[in-house]
Amino acid sequence: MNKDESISVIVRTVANLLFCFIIVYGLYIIMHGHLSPGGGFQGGVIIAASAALLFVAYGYKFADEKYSEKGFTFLKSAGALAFTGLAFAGIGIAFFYNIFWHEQIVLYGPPGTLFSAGIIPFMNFAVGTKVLAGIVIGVFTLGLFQMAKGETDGDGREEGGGGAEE
Amino acid sequence: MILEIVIILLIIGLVFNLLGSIGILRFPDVYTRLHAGSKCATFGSIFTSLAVVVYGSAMWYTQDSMVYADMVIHTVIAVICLLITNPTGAHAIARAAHRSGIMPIRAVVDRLKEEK
Amino acid sequence: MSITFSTVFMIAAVLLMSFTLLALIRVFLGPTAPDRVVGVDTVNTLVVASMIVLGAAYNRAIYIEIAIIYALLSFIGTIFIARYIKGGLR
Amino acid sequence: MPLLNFIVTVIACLIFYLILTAGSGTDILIWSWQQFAVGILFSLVVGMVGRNVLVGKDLRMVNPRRWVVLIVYLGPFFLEMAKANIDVAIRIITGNINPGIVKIPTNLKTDLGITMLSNSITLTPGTLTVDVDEKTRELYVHWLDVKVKEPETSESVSGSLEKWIRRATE
Repeated sequence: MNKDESISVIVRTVANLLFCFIIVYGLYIIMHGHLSPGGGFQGGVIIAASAALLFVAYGYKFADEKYSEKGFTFLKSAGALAFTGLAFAGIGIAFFYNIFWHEQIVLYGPPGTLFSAGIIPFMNFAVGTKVLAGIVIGVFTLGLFQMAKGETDGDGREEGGGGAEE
Repeated sequence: MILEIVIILLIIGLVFNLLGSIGILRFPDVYTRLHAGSKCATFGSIFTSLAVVVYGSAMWYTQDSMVYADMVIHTVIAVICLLITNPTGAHAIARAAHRSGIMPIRAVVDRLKEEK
Repeated sequence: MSITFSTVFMIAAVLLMSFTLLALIRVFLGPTAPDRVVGVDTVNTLVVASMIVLGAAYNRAIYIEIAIIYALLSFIGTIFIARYIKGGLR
Repeated sequence: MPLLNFIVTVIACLIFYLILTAGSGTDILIWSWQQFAVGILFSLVVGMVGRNVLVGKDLRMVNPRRWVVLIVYLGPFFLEMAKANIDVAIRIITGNINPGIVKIPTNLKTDLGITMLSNSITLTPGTLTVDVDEKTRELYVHWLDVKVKEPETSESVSGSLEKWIRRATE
């Protein structure tokens, strides 16, 4: 038995299987934000959960290869900027004015259909991007912090675990 | 007719869910509790969801409303999620418990411990 | 006809919630951490089941979407706790 | 082959999105054209992100024949599961158990196969997969009622399930 693999192949396979579908579900929740409960924040959290799933299944190997703090910080700032920028788009009439819908620029279908809310889906996606990036940064920072802590006093902890197993 | 089928399915599901809840109180150690918790609760939940599927299908057929189609499809997806995630979670807990040194009580044989 | 679908589903949901309380007793009693996780896992499954049944009782498909999300997120939470029990994210 | 992985992931995600939004309109079968457009856009995005996650090195699960076998497999699986649950229910009421962890060898080569067998074992009668040896492909199974202490095959624990899974995944 190799003791290094703390998560078994079964959990890893299931994580691989679920990853893409969780992201699709999160995008679905964001896109339907104006028709049903949910929206940017909730969908962003769901997408971030998929990253957390891969992190817990693969551990630091995944964190080393795929996670870049710079990229996610960029995403976070881009989301916030896009949200404010969209809010300023209709500043000629009012802040947060739904100019896309009132001026019939894009997504101005009849109420109840998918393309019927003008600026709102774009804002939902902006919020979703920001929330997703923020939560991913939070989860990975906590995990990597624990790794750094484990490296400094890792030996004592390993012995403690071995003692409990006797 | 539909009502009777729904009631029967719900009763089967509720009985298994009740047994699962009682099982995790009655059994002596983690592994046996997982047997009750993961298996009986999943099985019971499948039956209660099946009742919802039957109800939604019947309403879909008679009233032709898309709300019920949504209900049936999402229920099936939820059941598939439960079927994939529940045993995996149970396996992860069992493995973690064994690695952290909790041995099965009253075990007649423990190959995993012998080989470590 | 006095018995309707929504009353039947409502009674089932209330019963499922009372079973959740039974499982919670194990969460409070459980001598070790894995015992408590088993209790929480059972509670999660029962909550998903009762959400689906409630969705049928109120004729809202939205509740069932939330049930899907609850199932997935509770799975991730269980895996995290399992990893923690084994001694960190090593 | 990254391109093939990408295409398979996109198609899988599109199918999932269309299942989620079924009944939204009547433009294309039971979907509205907006849902189709959004679904294709999302699938392309997710395909870019997760093209190496969903599909691993081998593409043998794309074959539709295996999916038919998988759907047929649900039959014996639910039969085993129902038997199992009644057995466990009796044990919960009477409280007579005879537990132990046994080692069963398997002949499955793929990760997906061993995952499916493990999950099936966990969901069926009084058995629970505790650990898996990735090199020798052996499963350590906690058994609520140990009948054989040294099983030669998985027959005594999971019945004919391994045969079905081998047919579906290899």
